[in-house]
Amino acid sequence: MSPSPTVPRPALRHETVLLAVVVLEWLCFHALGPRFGTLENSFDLLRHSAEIGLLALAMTPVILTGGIDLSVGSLLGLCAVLFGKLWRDAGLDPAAAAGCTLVLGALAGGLNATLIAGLRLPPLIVTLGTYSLFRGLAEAITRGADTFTNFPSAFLFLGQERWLGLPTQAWLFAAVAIAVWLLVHRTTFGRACRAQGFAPEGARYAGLPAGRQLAAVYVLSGTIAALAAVIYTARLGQARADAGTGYELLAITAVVLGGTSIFGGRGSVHGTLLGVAALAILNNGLVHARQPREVAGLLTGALLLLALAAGTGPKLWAARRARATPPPSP
Amino acid sequence: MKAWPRELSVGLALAALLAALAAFAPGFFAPQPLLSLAAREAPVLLVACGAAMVIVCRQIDISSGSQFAVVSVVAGLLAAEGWPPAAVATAALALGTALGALNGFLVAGLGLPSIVVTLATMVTWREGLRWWRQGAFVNLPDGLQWLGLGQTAGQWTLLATALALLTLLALAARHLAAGRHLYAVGSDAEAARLAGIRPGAVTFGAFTAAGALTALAALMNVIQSPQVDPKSGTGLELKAIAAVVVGGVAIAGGRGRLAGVLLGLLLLATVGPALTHLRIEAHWEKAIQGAIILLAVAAEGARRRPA
Amino acid sequence: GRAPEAARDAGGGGKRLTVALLPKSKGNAYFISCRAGAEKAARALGVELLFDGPTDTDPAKQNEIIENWITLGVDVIAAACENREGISTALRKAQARGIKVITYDADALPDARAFFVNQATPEGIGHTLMDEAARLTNAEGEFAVILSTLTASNMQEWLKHIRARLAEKYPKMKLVAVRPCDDQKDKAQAEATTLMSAHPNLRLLMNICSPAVPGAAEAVKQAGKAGQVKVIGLGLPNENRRYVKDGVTDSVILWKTEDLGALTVEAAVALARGALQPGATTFRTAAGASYEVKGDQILLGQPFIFNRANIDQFNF
Amino acid sequence: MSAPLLELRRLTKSFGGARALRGVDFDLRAGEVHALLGENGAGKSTLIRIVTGAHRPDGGTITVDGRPAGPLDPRTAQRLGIACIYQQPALFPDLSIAENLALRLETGGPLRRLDWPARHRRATTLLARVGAPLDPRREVRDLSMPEQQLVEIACALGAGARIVIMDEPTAALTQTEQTRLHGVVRELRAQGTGVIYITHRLEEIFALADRVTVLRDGESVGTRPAAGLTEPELIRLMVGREVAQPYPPAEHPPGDAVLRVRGLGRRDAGVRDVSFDLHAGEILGLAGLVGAGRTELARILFGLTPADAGTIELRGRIVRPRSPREAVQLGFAYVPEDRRRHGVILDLPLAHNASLASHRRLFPGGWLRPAAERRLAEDFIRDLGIRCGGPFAPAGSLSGGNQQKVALARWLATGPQVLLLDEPTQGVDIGAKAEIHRLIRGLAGQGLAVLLISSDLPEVIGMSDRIGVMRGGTLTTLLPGGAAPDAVMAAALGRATEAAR
Ligand SMILES: Nc1ncnc2c1ncn2[C@@H]1O[C@H](COP(=O)(O)OP(=O)(O)OP(=O)(O)O)[C@@H](O)[C@H]1O
Ligand SMILES: Nc1ncnc2c1ncn2[C@@H]1O[C@H](COP(=O)(O)OP(=O)(O)OP(=O)(O)O)[C@@H](O)[C@H]1O
Ligand SMILES: [Mg+2]
Ligand SMILES: [Mg+2]
Repeated sequence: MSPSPTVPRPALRHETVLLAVVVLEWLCFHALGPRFGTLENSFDLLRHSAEIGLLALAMTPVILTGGIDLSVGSLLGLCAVLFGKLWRDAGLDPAAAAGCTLVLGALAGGLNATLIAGLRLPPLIVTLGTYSLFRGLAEAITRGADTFTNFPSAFLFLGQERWLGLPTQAWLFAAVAIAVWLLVHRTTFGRACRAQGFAPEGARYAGLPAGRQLAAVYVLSGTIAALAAVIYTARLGQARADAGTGYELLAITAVVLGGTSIFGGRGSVHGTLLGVAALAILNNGLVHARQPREVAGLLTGALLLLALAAGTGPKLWAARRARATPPPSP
Repeated sequence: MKAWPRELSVGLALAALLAALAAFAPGFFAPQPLLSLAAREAPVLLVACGAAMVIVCRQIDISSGSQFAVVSVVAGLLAAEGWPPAAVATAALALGTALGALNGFLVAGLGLPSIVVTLATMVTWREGLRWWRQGAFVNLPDGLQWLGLGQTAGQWTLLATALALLTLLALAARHLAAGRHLYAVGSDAEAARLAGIRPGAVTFGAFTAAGALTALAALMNVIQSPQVDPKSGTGLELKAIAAVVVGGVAIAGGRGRLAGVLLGLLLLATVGPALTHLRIEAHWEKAIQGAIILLAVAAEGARRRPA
Repeated sequence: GRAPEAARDAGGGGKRLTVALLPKSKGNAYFISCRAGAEKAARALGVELLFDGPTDTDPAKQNEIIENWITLGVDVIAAACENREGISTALRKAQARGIKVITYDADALPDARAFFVNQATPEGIGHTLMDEAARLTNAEGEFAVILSTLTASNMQEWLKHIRARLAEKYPKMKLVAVRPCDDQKDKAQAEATTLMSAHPNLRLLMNICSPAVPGAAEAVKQAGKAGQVKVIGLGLPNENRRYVKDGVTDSVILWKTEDLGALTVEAAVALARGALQPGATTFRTAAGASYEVKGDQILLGQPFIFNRANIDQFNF
Repeated sequence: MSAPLLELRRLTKSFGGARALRGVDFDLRAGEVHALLGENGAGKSTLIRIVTGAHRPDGGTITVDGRPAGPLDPRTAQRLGIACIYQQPALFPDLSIAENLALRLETGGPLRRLDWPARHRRATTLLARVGAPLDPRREVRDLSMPEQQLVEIACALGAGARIVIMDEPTAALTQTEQTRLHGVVRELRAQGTGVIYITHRLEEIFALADRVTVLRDGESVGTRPAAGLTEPELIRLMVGREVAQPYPPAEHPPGDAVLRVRGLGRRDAGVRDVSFDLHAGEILGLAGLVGAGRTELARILFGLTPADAGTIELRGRIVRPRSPREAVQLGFAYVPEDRRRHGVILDLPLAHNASLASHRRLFPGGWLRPAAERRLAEDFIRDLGIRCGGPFAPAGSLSGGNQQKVALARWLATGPQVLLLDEPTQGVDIGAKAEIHRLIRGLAGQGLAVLLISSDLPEVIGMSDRIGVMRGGTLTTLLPGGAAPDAVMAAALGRATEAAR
């Protein structure tokens, strides 16, 4: 899958473990909920995971560079509101408004990029600041109260209907997923992201355009968050300042569940996609199994630990065994 | 001065905020409300100290808010069962320590990444609590509030306890071998191992201590009111981590001071009330808070000489 | 007879119905109390009750759950809508699949449901709160509002009516601040403390989300301003009992939440079994209680005002 | 004779499938310097890391003072009086020098109180003993590679250990520090300490060692007394064959000036007023003491710390590289001296490391071409004799010398105009060194201009067409190639000599 193994994993590859988990989940819920395996439900799954999935995709290159973007959820809210404003108050048609929103999302990502790549401030603090700032701007623009609704059905098609048999947004999601996968796994850009994540100084000494690279990653993240905002608006048929609250954490959860190292360098886009799938199936399947929502939270925690432990466990066990061999004594 | 870079810019931001308050809303400095606010932030300071220890050792703990809620509710239920305060406190501290130790075991013992472990324990405790309690408040028996000390004395006690602990921890971080081991492990775990330090033990210790501090913080919060809200502590981990990183502790470990954490928390805890005092409408608040965080760190970034 | 689809296909002829009840968020005492009533009613009626919702208020999550229920094939959905327009899309889809839909607590768009179980109109709540505030302050002086979050739609709705009533009837009163408490009692307490010190002439704190009422009361008590700063709000008796008795909190306004839950389930089942038809003017529950139906709204009755005199009669 | 201080029997160790040690015997007596030699990847560092408890052996026995030592871990090893200077400094970058020393030297429970003034005093004393006039308050992250090396040496001295292990302590040191270190080692020997000394500079062995053990492919080829060994003999033991004359001669006379540097300086890096010309096909050696500013000069040229004075003229055009990326685009290449932090990315596979600086050339349009990358890596593995587990082994799993070859390979792949080499052969074994020398000479023959910074005096003298000597941040003297070592040393120390004029 990935072009070449970054590091040979002694035990099972994390993605393999995760794939098994996803299949297992599917079988489990299929047994528990008669309607779980229906096509219709699969479409629901796709539709519901598009936004978080997009944010997780955007987050993957960011984390690969050793950074983090806590502002994506807030930016989704801000972009949803801006989209609403552009459409309703500035009178743009939805397509033009969506285009402008993407540009604004890129600009917002650019703010992160400037502070992180330009001033070399730690991503965690910067995006903690913009996490608050973007949500705050969304609230300030709407005074907290304004809601944008009554979008034309041509626009709602994007979020609620099907195109060529699949939910419309699934096509967009797939396109972004493929693009990000190619970017991360098949281009020098992705390679440079990893280099940067492993050793920022080392990447600079190698003459890589480290600053521009870092900036690009955050701008990309902003743009994808804006796209997620447009899809979110189309799915719900409304835009409000609280859109996407807490989504950054869900996206990060999917990414780390997908095996990307929070310290940078290690990870894969298909891992992230599997992480998104594992969480989405869990959330959806539990409704079909008629379990309360809290159980989804509990199981998410368990899943995180199990998936990771399954990767590390055998390695650890081997290490234990090695230590247990008789000590070198005469 | 090179020795206090980030702390200095945060200190300046705080000073500017306080100056604005002195000029436009001197009412902010009225002693009683200020004491109440300070007492409410005292538990946060302890959680932030724990977060700082964990971060200095190049790990992260985002489960502290959930731990806080679990300990609060359990302490409340025990007190409602009629346990004496000392027993409640002991049990709560033991529980918090155990929760921290569990994180520590998963991170140091099994070698799992701390962000994943604490993300998992965060959702597990939070959702487990919701499942178990279904959001019901716990009503505490009379006499537990302020431990019977009376309000003002109680608030001063809390504040003094938090500051004393901060001072002790800051001194320990500088003058005890164990404190320096935290920095050593955070700076380079392999070098630490070669120097005869056990990185696993140190990491485990940091998480355990953070758990104990969170439990103490939860207790300090519980005795401030006659009811326990099972939602308490929501978002606390983010506030604590924000205070720590704004206060100049490097997220990559090995660097930073608790004095900076205090400054960071003071800045973050002052902004909200300050905006109310300055009559700024609530829907501007998050934007302004974000801008202040960004300014405080950007000032530092712009000043720093390029490496 | 566990399969809900069979139940619906059979037209509800004695099979076990599945009613899905959607709160705005779980772990909120208000909805927990609704659920208690709903469960009693469901047991009495012999239907299966699914109670699920987002852990924290999140309109997108509500839609997801409804869509999952559609696929799952429940018979009736009863939703408390965090977001009127957003959720209506999903509810219409449910209706299109033959699932009956009613709303309770907070309505969706009228075409997205058959009935709305109305515990009190936003207007009624806004006016009752404002009138009560005016009564306590002799209709003059400053007051402040603490709400859950700025973006919650019911908060904004109520606030709108509070403001309208204020402008219309009480010129000498002034709303000086609106602060969110994120549905946390501790945060509400801190906000109330700050509000009192920032606005020394504050006469009253109006708390329109349930955790804020005890939070504000505790703050007033600690500031030693009991009686001087009045506390009112929307809340539950048990959480406020001690402050009401101490005279810190003056009045807490609420409907009987258990009844709301029960009535919702009763109406849902009646709708599914065809006992409740559009155009009805009264609705008689299986237990024998009778409620007024006005257009497509089933009215629970007037909100209650809990105060020192009557609070001991209630336990929820 | 009493029992040896340290005795290793049949030590084995493998990493994954790769066998690093295959049953090595070794012993160390009190009061001797025992040199451990071998090619890159022969297993020297692995052996000593077992002795210090950093690695656990797969098999074999360790005896200290005639008593079997159980499984060693770093703490036990310390208690047994074993101290070590690792090949790759095991320091804490965020902590001060004083604290780095203290953490390695102090013993006691975690709850003891620290005596900071005493820590500083001790650090000052130790640093003075190794001749490193550093402020103990400085953070290690700000130190240059050789300075870190000196701190490591101070660590090993301060431990008062009975067994001191030095893994290539002089790799980044110049003659002066080397001489001083030798003094210290002799002092230790006189006190009855046993010293294990690893180096690739053969002249050190004849100056210092009492006995020599040679490892080849994880096996001991034998232990000999140093006296009576000759250099060719030693090389044959290590490499198993003759190594050709180490310094290849220039084939063509240098061409036109490619690089003209005038009055170049940067105040906060301590470099000032450096002027020189570098010609096509020329190798200009740079000699100097630690801290003379050679590395800083290279960093300026490579855009890592842009100059604040003077000009750089590249092929007649004034250039001002402000970042390595710009410098690379202009045609500079820089092999840095700190290979672990800057030279290679330890977590990336060898092949990715090798291609990292030539993305534009190798991967037109930005699309990776795994086949081309693999070919590049395989070529270098063959040409430089890199011992590794294949082109996709992580660079961090290679031995120190092999990592250095990867760092070099990365820049050789870029096809630069000006090649800046900072200690290019540090830690590289004698056979590979000759190969690298031949390569550098070959590149110069193709018209490349090479600036060769090296602390290995014979190397500078042997390889360079001209030799520049830096002192106090500026280029003080230019000597012809093949100048006498004494003349270079004198210029570096600032003593006037006849030869310099
Ligand atoms: N952590 C590791 N993982 C995998 N292989 C390793 C590791 N450490 C060392 N090796 C392998 O073990 C062998 C011996 O390495 P070692 O570092 O002992 O060589 P060395 O003799 O010190 O070489 P040099 O002179 O280059 O320092 C090498 O082939 C190396 O690739
Ligand atoms: N004036 C100065 N101010 C600040 N730092 C300085 C100054 N002079 C030198 N240094 C620092 O001293 C260290 C040694 O300098 P540098 O590495 O350039 O010497 P060098 O000649 O390359 O030494 P070596 O021969 O070991 O390579 C560097 O870290 C450099 O930043
Ligand atoms: Mg070695
Ligand atoms: Mg140098």
